[in-house]
Amino acid sequence: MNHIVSPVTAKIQKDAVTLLDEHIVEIVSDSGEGAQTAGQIFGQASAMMGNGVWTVEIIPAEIEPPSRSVPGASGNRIRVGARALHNAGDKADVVIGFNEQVLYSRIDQGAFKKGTHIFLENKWENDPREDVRNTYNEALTDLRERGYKVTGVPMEACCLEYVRDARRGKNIWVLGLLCRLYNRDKDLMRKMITRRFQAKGEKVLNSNLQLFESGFSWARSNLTQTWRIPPRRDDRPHVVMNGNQALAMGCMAAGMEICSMYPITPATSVSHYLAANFKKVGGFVHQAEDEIAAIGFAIGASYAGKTAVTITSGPGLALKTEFIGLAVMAEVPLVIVDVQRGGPSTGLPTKVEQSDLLAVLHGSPGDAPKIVLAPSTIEECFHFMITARRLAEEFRGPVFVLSDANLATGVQPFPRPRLSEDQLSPPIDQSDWDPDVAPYNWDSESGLSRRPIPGQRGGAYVLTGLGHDRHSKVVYESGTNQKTIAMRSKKLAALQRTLKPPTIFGDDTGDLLVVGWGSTRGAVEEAVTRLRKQGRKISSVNLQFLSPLQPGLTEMFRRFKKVMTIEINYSDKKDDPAFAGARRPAQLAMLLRARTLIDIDFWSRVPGSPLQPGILVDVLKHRMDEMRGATC
Amino acid sequence: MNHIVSPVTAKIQKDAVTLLDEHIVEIVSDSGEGAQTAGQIFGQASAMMGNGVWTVEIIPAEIEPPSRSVPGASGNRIRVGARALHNAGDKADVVIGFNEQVLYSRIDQGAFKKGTHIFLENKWENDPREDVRNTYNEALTDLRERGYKVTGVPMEACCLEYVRDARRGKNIWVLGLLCRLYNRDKDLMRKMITRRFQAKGEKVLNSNLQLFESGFSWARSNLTQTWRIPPRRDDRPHVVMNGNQALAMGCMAAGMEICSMYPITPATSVSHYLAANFKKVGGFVHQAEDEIAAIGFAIGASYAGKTAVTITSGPGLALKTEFIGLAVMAEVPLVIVDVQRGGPSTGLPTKVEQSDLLAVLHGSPGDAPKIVLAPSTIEECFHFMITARRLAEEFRGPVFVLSDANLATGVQPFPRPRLSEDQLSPPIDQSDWDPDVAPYNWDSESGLSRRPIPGQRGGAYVLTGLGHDRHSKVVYESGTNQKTIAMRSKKLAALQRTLKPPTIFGDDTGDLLVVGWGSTRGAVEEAVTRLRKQGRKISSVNLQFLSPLQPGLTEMFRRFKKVMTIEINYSDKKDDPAFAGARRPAQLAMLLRARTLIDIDFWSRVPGSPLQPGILVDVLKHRMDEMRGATC
Amino acid sequence: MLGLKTDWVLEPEPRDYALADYEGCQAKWCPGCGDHSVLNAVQRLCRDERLPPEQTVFVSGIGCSSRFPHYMKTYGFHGLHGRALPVASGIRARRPDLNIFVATGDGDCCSIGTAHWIHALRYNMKMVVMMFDNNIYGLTKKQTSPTTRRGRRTNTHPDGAFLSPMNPITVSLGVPNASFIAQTVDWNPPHLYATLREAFHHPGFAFVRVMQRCPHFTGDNFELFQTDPSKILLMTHPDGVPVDDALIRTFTTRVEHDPADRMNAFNHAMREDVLPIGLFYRDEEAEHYDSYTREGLDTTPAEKVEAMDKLLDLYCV
Amino acid sequence: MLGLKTDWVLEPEPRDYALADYEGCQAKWCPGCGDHSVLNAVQRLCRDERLPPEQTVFVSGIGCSSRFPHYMKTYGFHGLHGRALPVASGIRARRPDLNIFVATGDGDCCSIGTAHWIHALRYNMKMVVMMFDNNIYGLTKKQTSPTTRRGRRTNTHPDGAFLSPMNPITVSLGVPNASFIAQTVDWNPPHLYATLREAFHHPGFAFVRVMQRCPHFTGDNFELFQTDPSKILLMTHPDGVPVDDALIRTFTTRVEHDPADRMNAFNHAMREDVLPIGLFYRDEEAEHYDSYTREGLDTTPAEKVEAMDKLLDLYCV
Ligand SMILES: Cc1ncc(C[n+]2csc(CCOP(=O)(O)OP(=O)(O)O)c2C)c(N)n1
Ligand SMILES: Cc1ncc(C[n+]2csc(CCOP(=O)(O)OP(=O)(O)O)c2C)c(N)n1
Ligand code: SF4
Ligand code: SF4
Ligand SMILES: [Mg+2]
Ligand SMILES: [Mg+2]
Repeated sequence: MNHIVSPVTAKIQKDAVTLLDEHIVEIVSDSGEGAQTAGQIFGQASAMMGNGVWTVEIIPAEIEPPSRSVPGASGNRIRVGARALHNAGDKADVVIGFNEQVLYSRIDQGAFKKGTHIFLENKWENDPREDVRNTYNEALTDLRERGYKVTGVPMEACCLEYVRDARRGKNIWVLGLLCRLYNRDKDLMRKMITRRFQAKGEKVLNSNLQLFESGFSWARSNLTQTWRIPPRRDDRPHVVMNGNQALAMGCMAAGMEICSMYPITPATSVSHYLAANFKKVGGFVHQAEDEIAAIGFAIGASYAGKTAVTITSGPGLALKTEFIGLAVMAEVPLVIVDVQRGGPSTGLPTKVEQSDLLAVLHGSPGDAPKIVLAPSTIEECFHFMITARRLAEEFRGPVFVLSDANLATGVQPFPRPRLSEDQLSPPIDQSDWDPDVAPYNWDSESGLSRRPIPGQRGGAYVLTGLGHDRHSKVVYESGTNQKTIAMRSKKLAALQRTLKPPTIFGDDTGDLLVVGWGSTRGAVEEAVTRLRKQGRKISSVNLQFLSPLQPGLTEMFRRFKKVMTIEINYSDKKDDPAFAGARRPAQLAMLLRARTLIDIDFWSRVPGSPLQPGILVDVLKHRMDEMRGATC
Repeated sequence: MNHIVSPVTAKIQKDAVTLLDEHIVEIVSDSGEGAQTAGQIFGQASAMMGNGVWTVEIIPAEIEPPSRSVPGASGNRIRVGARALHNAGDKADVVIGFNEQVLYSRIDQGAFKKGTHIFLENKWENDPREDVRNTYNEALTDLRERGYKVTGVPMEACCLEYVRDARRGKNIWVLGLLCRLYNRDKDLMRKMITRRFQAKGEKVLNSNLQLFESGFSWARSNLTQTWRIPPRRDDRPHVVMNGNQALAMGCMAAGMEICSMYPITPATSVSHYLAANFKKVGGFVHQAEDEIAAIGFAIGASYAGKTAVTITSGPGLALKTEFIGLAVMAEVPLVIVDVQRGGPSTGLPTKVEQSDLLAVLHGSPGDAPKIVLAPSTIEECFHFMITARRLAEEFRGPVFVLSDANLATGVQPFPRPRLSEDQLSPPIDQSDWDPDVAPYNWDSESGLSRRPIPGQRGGAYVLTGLGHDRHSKVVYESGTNQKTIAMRSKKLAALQRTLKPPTIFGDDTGDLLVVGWGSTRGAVEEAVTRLRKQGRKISSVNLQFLSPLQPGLTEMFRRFKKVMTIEINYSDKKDDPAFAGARRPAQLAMLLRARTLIDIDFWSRVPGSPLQPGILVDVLKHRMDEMRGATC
Repeated sequence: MLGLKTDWVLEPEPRDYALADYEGCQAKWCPGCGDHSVLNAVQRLCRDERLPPEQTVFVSGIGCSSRFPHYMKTYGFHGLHGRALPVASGIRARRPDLNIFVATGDGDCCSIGTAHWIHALRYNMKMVVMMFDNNIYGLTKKQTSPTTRRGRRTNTHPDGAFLSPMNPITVSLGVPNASFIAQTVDWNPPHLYATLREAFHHPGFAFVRVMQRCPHFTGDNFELFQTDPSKILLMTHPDGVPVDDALIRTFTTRVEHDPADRMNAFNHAMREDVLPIGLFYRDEEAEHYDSYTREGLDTTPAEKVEAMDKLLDLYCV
Repeated sequence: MLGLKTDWVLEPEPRDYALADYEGCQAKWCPGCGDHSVLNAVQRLCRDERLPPEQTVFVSGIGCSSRFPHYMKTYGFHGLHGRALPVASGIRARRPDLNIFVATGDGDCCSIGTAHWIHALRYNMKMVVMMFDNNIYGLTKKQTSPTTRRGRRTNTHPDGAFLSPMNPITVSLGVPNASFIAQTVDWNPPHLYATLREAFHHPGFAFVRVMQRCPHFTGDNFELFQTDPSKILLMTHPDGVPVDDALIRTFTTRVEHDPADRMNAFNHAMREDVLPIGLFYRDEEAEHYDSYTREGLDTTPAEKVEAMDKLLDLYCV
């Protein structure tokens, strides 16, 4: 065997264990080489050991991209910390690469920094194909010139001692390496490997355990420096899952029984999880012929007594526009999950963006007020589904849950939710309906009313999307139209009165308040924390309700010298002269400016990747320095 | 014959001719009794005599509503003036009613005032059915108690002298009455009747001319007071048509060759006019299987070289949402006409509303900037189509023309447009394309680029709705995505730089500036004129461009103490405590508040009917008085 | 707390109903409109089948015919143009206890609703679908529909419709798992009633095309068949729509057709010389999607929480 | 200024092309994906028919197969999921001079695109439609498609798809005015090529269902037919897809089928014991909607202005 031991590694002290606050590890391979499995097990094991963890998938755009190709990068980024983590972090500390080409995809995304340790499969240097040898060697030079610390690793060579096809073994070998490198609980990891492979028979299981040991001992012999990330203190039992799994679980915990959908990335996997498990709670996934039928089916089911959920992303949301208007107009409870992706149009199907906010708020022709929530953590993906179902029923209309591709594939441990029968939707009410109570017996103050369910004697009415009076009779008369539209608007106002102002992260006065929504919370709060440590008077707030807005925002904003939003959507850049005098704002900024009339600034980008706290730190620092410049 | 001559009529001076500045006449019948034809001829004749005219249809909600029923009201409102008229005005001065029931529909709509003259068919007082006699008599009393001046008229009795079925003759008889009452050019009207009926044979024509004479002479004998509305001075040749006809004509004058649509009220009649005439200019109406296919077909035709138009209303607009995003993303020129109706959902299909503005601006998921125009007169409906096609091609994307049900059926004379070949779209370019020029060869300043058309050698490219670079290659990379989305945004900024600030109606400083858009212009300007006559410092401005906004608005608004929008869409009422602290703004107000950060107030309603200038006068007066209260 | 049980309606005997129990608002269709006669037949059917109004739902899209639910005194869902079937399927999904009827037009079903129509045939969920085919867009005032016959002048095709009409029966017969396809006419109440009755008793998706007069826009459309009933082909069979002597006397052109024979059904459906009425196809064995959608209806809250708990365990760290 | 004329391409002789003239980006489908072989056949067809790349447009929806246009060096339109056909129809409307091909998947065409598919068959505008049927949603990773066979496990139906699959051929045969309906398999290049060639020469809407292997998600799907070609029913006829001796040798199960016989086509299409390939139905006489949409193409600007002027006169006061 011909081990390249880089000069860097050589310098590492024998058997030194360094304590770390956190590290970011990436495992990147061709698709099909199992880097994802390795990443999942590593992340999960770390969570079980009490670490804070945030994992994201690295997914190639094609189904089976050519091997050793830049766009073929597939794998996982695992951020492991000594405290709870709410985002994917900045640049990677350690990278395991199965070939050198796939690393360039990550470099394009700005994933590495000077000093990143790269452990790279070294079999390519002796590849029979000359071009492969050449590209490998050139890359090696290039990577080092970029300042990465590259260690060649004989993954394949070691694996071939145990398996014939190393492509199907390397990932577990790597797991062994990582187990040693980060001093993970070896028994725990062996147990997890066993759980994963025991169904495939003893032979498969045993060779995987051997591969694991092989990786472990290679690391013990060759890597003198190892790391330890201490656990955080939280004795509550935790679960680990990604945002789409949490949405699916939340669905079930809310007692919903119908999820009606049409496949679309990155929302589809919610329905995969449901399809695999829904039966256990008596639920059913309907894959409809298109998105229009999907929401129509959900509305039908909801009308018949059980609030259903429909799950989609940008293009599918567009197709649901008309039915959403009907749900508002006829007041049908309905939960709509939009796992946002890059737009406009088909856009960037697998990438994160937060640019459906205005479409959700204003997409339907006519005045169509609706409730919009945005979870900011995986845990909230779970709990907001329960809230959403309740709100839909209480306020008799559609409730949006705006997730995104970042939450969808991000994996995080959070306290195991407490389940209870109270969270389930009640059984369908089939008691007699008082015929003197109209089907839209609006409370003149709150706009609220109870609805009859088919089967209730005395409650028969004909739901319609046409203008209608409290008896659901079609009426085009001026006064009725004005009044009934106001009733639907009053529901939002009534809900707002029950909400509390959002909690500020940091002090409640200062120089700069950063406003965000959804999945950027983790990155924003981390950036704010770092800046506060530097003595900056900065705070942040995350809006969980986008419609209605939580109360007290204007007053809150006024307590800061400057307010700005951070969003993953498009806005015209501040300093580009092309936009002088007509700068189009980011989406939440647009909304807040109209509502508060405060000159809310914004920084938003559409890189198709989650925001890195480090980049935010720079942006915010810059804006604060500008402010200082302006005041002195 | 038993003529009821009301006390009011009796008081009118024998043969007195009163000069009027304007009058509003309504002709209201059961559907099928031809009130619409009579109204059209009366309006057209008045226009030919040089009057300002605005006509609106009164349309029942059902196809064949029962006779003598309130919702069955069918007919026309004709406003005739000594100057150009741009809206349907306030309350009617004169009403011709074919039965008393249909009048109540108009009363519901607030169409009459104390002192309105009602000429009412009196045959019902001797109807063989007792209930009919009773309801008629009760109504007569009621109408008089409401302060209307009712004159019974023996329409049927007179008609039966010439025709067997008076239901098919009354309308022309009424035309005779009106001809006398308003001293219209009798020969002209006879000529128009001839034109209308000559195709039906001499017998039909003659009996209609007899009916006309009969109505005329009945009026001469029984109505001593007559009116004259002098012509305005405008020697240019004029045309008379409604907004949908003007849109259809504009389509043709713009050289568009494909209108792809799916029927929907109140947009459909645009395609009826086109279907009847498009052949003459080599054009084609495609009625697609649904709205999605309709816009897809239009986009296909546009991609292949000819900018096409698709025409729709609220629910159809909702269905087009996804394709609109594609047209923005892939930069396909396209004209989209939205004839707005009452919403949300199916809403009020035949009624006016202006509530698709935000859906058009923000409906598509992702950032999808587009150009949005709103004609404010029938004439603009014609000319904006020519502009829209040009903008679509120049700025390579969708251009919206936002009309509404008020313009759609409003009829108005305007100067005959000058046609020219330059207005037509050029022939499809089939010259060789320089292969070094990329299909999205964006100018970095303006975002503009020229597009290759299939057939152009050297220009082959694959259009895609996915993220793409200048070569139209699919690219998900961060930098490209940010840059290309910015390019599409720059086009709006570039267009804005070429626009002029809108013209203020009234002084350019003052107490109150009223901002409106689309069809409310006529009513707003009329209200402003009346208030200015009362010495109020009020002005108004109509925004023809909603995206991009015309420049200079912030400065313009700052020159007034208060700015408010007037719109026909929903907003939370100012003084309703239910909305305290969370008042949802009207749509243009929302937009302008976000853009200018000026505290723009708003008054908007959704009565399903056009705004009356008189009501606006009251509203504006009230707001101005509030201001005064606030300042002193 | 209990899951949904159909036996919540605790009635030892089915109730008796009068026609008035099913009469909603006064119908506002034009005089002579065929929709009136279908309304009539349906109200009679409801009474005869003793359908509790509160257990019965009429779902529709948008169009003249789609006003149907407003004229019934049952539950109703007057939704969006073209989208009645997804809504009805959603209602059916978890409510095996409800009687579901759908009213849809030739534009609503065969134009904008095409995808849902084809897929609903395949889902084969229990409901009666009445497709009111007046060969025109009524509500929007005389535009061409897919079934408008070639050459008819409409407001969108003033020189006459270009293409030969869509045949909803042959299309339906092509859809695997379709299980009940029938055709009748609004102007023969006995055949209309008998057809709807068969449809109601069918265990799956019963598609009935009703040839419907629209005197307002297409008065002459079915004139030939009304004045000369021999132009109508009455399909008869013991397994078909039952016909009595009166029907036999009226319709002199007849053919024996076994509704199990899909090929032959296709053959009859393609005929252009006569208008076939009766049952083209019936298959009671076809799979019912609703037998899957309703699974687990009786899961108790306690069972749900228990199952969820076990699931969460799998994610525990 | 002139209207659009096809003779703008002023070439006395058709050009000759090489395969490379049609080769766009490198195809990124999985190794062994049937899409590669269709791409191959199509590029050969283009070359053999000497189609000027600039006069040729490939239109698609969204899906693995819908990436097709990117791999051609012609004009292309990679649009929205399910919406290839309306776009292609719009392109055709005023461009009789272009060669139009459509690539669509079983989800794209038979699920979300159903309405457009049915109506495009009826419009019968000239274009070649290749429906890549891999019985699965490829791009979104293994969800059930309408043609997924019953019992197959997918990500949305982990216990197996519930319903018997949609049969796109029988559905197509039910649509009046449909004029060319064929079926072939990606793994037999000669039959694939011959079928596409017939489709290209058809004067109207040519619908070709290509059974397409998706080794990544449904590797075993067509295994039976690949290993045992006798399970394939080769339809032969002088008016059908031409078959040479090699094909005759490969496919031992054969039937003579006249593509003018729609009834018999329906009969063959319903067979479940064998997989029929060849031409089910062809009707060159069916009306072409594009013969109407292109009317008036040669109207000159002067004629337009004159006609508009006359029209305006009618509105003059
Ligand atoms: C999305 C949408 N598109 C169009 C319309 C307008 N529209 C209402 S009914 C109708 C067609 C009615 O025809 P049909 O379905 O045959 O019913 P009929 O009136 O003839 O009974 C149309 C196009 C609409 N309401 N919504
Ligand atoms: C409106 C919309 N809905 C859903 C999707 C997601 N989507 C993309 S391709 C696809 C299905 C692909 O299956 P198929 O058409 O059979 O093509 P294949 O990938 O199998 O070739 C889906 C559901 C989308 N892009 N747009
Ligand atoms: S328009 Fe036709 S379909 Fe509609 S109600 Fe009148 S007769 Fe019936
Ligand atoms: S997933 Fe299937 S259809 Fe898609 S490229 Fe791979 S093999 Fe082909
Ligand atoms: Mg119809
Ligand atoms: Mg597929």
